[in-house]
Amino acid sequence: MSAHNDPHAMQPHGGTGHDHGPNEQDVHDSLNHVVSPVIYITVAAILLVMTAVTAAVSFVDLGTFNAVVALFIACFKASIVVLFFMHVKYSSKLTKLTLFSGLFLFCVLIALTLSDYTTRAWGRW
Amino acid sequence: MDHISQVLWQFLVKWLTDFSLFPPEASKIAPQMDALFFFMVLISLIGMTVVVLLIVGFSILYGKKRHPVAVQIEGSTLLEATWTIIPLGLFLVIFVWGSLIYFRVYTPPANAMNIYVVGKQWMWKAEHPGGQHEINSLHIPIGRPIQLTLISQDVFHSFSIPAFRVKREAIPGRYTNVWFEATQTGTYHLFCTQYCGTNHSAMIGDIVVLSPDDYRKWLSESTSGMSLAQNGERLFASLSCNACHTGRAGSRGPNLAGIFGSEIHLANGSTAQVNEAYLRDAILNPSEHVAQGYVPIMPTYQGQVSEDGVISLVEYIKSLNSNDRVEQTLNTTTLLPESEGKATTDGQKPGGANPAKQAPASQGMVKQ
Amino acid sequence: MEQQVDTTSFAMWLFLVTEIMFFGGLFCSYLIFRNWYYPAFVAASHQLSIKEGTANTAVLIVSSFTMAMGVWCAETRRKGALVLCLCLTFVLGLVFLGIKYDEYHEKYEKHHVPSWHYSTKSFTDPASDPEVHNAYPDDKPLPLDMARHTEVYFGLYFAMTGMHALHMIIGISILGFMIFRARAGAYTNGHVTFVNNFGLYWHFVDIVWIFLYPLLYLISRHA
Amino acid sequence: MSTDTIVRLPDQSTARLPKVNFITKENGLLSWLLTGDHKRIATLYLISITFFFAIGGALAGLIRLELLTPQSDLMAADTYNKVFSMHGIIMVFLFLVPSIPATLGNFLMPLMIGAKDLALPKINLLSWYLYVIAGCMILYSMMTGGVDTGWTFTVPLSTHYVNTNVITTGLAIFVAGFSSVFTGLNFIVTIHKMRAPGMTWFRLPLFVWSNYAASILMVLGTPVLAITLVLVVLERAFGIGVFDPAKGGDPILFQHLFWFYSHPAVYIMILPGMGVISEVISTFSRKRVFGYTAVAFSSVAIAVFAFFVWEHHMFIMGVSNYSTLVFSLLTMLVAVPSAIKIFNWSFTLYKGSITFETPMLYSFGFMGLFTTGGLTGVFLASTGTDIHLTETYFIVAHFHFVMVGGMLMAFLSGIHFWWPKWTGRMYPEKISQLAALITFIGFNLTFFPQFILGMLGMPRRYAAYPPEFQVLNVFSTAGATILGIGYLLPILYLTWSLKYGEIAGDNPWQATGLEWQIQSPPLTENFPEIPIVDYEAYDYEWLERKEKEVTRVG
Repeated sequence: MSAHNDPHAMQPHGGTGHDHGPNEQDVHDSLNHVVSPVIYITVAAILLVMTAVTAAVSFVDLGTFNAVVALFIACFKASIVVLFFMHVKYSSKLTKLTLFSGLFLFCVLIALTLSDYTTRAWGRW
Repeated sequence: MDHISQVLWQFLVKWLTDFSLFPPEASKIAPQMDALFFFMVLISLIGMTVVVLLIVGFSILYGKKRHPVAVQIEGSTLLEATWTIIPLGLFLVIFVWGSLIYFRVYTPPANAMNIYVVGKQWMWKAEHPGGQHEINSLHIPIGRPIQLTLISQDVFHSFSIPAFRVKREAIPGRYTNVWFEATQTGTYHLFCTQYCGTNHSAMIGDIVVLSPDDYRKWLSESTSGMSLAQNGERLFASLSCNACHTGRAGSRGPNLAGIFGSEIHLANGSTAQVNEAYLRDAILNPSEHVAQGYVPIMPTYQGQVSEDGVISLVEYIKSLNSNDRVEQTLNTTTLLPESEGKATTDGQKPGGANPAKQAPASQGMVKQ
Repeated sequence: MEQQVDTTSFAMWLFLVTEIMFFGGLFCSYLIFRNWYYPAFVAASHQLSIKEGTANTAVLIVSSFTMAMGVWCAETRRKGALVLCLCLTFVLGLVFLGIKYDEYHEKYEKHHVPSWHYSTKSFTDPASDPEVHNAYPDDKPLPLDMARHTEVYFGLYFAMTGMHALHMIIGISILGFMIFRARAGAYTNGHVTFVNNFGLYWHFVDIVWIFLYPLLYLISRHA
Repeated sequence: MSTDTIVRLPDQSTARLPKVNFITKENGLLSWLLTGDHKRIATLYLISITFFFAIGGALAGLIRLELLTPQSDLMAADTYNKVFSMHGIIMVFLFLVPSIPATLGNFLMPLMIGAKDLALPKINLLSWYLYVIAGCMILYSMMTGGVDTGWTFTVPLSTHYVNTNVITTGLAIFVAGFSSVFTGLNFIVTIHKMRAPGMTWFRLPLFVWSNYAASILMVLGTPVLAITLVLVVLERAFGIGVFDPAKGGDPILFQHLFWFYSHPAVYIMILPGMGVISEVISTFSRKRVFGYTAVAFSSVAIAVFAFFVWEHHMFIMGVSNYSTLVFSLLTMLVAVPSAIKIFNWSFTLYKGSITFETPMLYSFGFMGLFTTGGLTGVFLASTGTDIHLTETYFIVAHFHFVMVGGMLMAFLSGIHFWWPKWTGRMYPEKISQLAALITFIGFNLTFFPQFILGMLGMPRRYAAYPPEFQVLNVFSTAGATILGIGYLLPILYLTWSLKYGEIAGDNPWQATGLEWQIQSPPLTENFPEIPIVDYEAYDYEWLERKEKEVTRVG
């Protein structure tokens, strides 16, 4: 799925050189971007604030938007965890593509399953 | 040697006398489905022939002896496009054709006669509107659309009539539908095709297609004395449904007269088409189906009424075509249930014993 | 030139993608039943302690932070700080499980564990459950048929949080092993792959909880 | 050597197997059980998979014997149910899913891309151990009463209505699923990260492409099966109610989740087989695969579309009529890439220089049977005819044409093709050609009558059936006997060839893949030095030039 979209991997010499046998390469495998603790602290603070916000918002009656807001905040929190704690912001396209393919398929699972449930004529939906 | 030849002889006789290659076409849909089937067989044969010809032909033409040096060919966009587009086109034709048949099989016509089928490990129980019950067999008249409303009491089953080319799973907790119209009298196989446990292969039966006269005769001979709707009426009264569903203005439950086939507004703002599935669900999960303007006070009958009971109740509600009918239920609840004379329904359907008279009423409802 | 993604970290990402799909099946089920049985889900979610849920969210976020710091310590070769970070993560993980245990125990006592003498009393008769009833005095009693569907909610609750807790337990076990190795200086000599990959796993488990929290605890808390 | 073969073997009087190779490098059981070498793990897989195939095959024999007569006389109905359930579970989860990827894929992937090993050798070994654990659990459950749910574990039958070993079997499949995930994950990482210098994506052999596509399916699909089985186990053990209609759960949801994996799973099974066919057809017609990129991308297209079609297993289960439209249409689309492949292989023969060694015969068998299987799949994808044909022997015949006729033919083709590389010795040619022929005939005799049985309406999973179906069932059983011989022969003569086969030399087929440019059996580290790839895949002219140079220098 990801192969042909990945220009980096398509380079003729992509994946060459020192990467035979992971053990040899461990010595210099530290990440290119060492994210500074300041960013970590900021992210953690934002996460804690957002947790408080989402808990507080759930006590306000917004109708169906309660669920929307709660999920939006959860997605936001998850995104910054993925981007900063998990270093995806600084990672290669391959990592991003891998993550994206997982999320895409998750959406396929939900969407196509719901295509049955939402169009059944059984009254519940 | 003698022994073996005898066995072989028996086998040969059996082969010649008891052997079929194609199932009978005994329903209206069967020839339509077979047309598509043979269309696909034709496509497959052509496809197979092309592939086999290519393989055999190239093998002969370009065998090493005859053609010692291979010519390197990269590919051909034109050819690639050809064998992408032609199969795609054919598949799309098949898709449209198949879907038309699918929708036909699973969309019962409004005038279909409804028979309930309850599947359980390991038998089929058919319940005719007139109250006739049968186990592992189904008697139906020729030339009339029959709708089956299927449900299972336990695991998934599948109601399959190969001669009619129809099949539908009976699943627990929900009604499913299928319909057919038999075109040939005779006895046909009924199979359970969804694996359902130990005696799955014993869950078979007969579909008996009768001429209208024979069917009438069968109906009167196999009556159980009470129609489904009458049975439902008893149940309706004994469960005190009529305490709320009085049919009068200001009652606690909505009026059920003429409700079947109509579209009702629910308290949660949605609308629902009242069919068998809806009625079943409303009896078992009433709080999800509160009619607009009513409060959710109806208790659930899950676990108190068997699937057979629910079917009777549904049939009874279907048969309520006027308020008079509801009032009558109220008045007769204290009477013995064998009060057949009160049936006000019109005897459209020819002949048959009293219980069968309930059926036309229900069909009248469907048409609304 | 772009930094080559390290082989094992790519493998870890692929594994996390399988984890997305693993929890995806649960989320898909949740979505369907929530739409079918919304009143039951609201009432049943009121049974969960929002205090404990929020506290657990905070605990996991902080543990994610300490884990991220642990990776940073390993990269910058600070052995003492690394061990400290790992120990903090370890302890926070245990705290999370402790709180979770308390919640499970309460469900057990109230007969809200599916099939184990499951009781719908709290929903058909809210007054019998004064604690929740006082917090949500406007909750109307559920009709019995809807009240029965709370069992599906708790089934999903236990399946989802149980699978999450299982991931936590596996994570904590690996953390224990890592603390020993870290004290021996195994990760502060440039070999950060293991810590880094474990960090990815731990953050992923955190993210799952970030979604479980609003889905299970915060369904219409406004009474 | 006659002119109608490309086999070129070294002079048998002087030829010796290389003294140092991956088999002889280390001795002792432990050196095998703790190995990280992909070739040794592949060998372990080959042995264990053959073992489970034999068990599954024996069960299939029992099924066919029982169906010889209309009554359930050989076995009682519940025994029969256990037998076909076990046949399905073993064949699907312990044979078909791991067969080609875990044996040939494991053996060849690093060789083909010019790497010393897979990216994660320890994970590879772990995956074998998980496979063995899963196999043992399944054997255990088989010996302690078996399981009679069918391999599909339909709820609520599996959760509430049987009292057999559903939990053990479910967990076993869960473990086998992890084995499969780890194999797939290993392949993807290896293909991305371990390619030799110059080995670009479009120089990869098509076997690698198709395994890559299958690996994507394994990694993304298997976890959904895992969670589904976990829910089944939880439902059965604790009654969580998610799949229980009595509690408000939905058994159809189980079907959605189960087929979300189990449909892509059939592509996990068939895609690696397609890779084998590409290699074999190209080699024995001395020609680059016709439309390399189309074949490569059709593998990826199959992998992507495989996830969009699962509901076609549920058309008659009361799902929404409208969603069947979507799924039926998408199913039609997924059939197209398979058609593309078949025609591309056929045209690879065009203007080639074809020889008919055993692997090629099996490949021709594959093409014929897979085409039949694929075309009958369209009968089932079309919703209208699916109503009549599904859950009958038509569907049994369809998936056996694809899985046994397709996948198993490809597996045998591949085993014969790479046997000289794997063991350093040739298999006996004449008898193996005979075995290929027997398999083909036996297969058609076994499964073609089942199409007719299905059209007649004979339901699957029946221990007893109406007597008018007997004639066709007798044919089928007779065919199964022949098929059994067809499978027994390779096991025998391949074992024989381990000791008595001719020495194969490095490249008996004059094939172009990197794996053929090294000694057979290969060294533990595969390549003495990392190769630099400066030629396209299937470049037979490059091979000729290279051989000329060698002879000139020599």
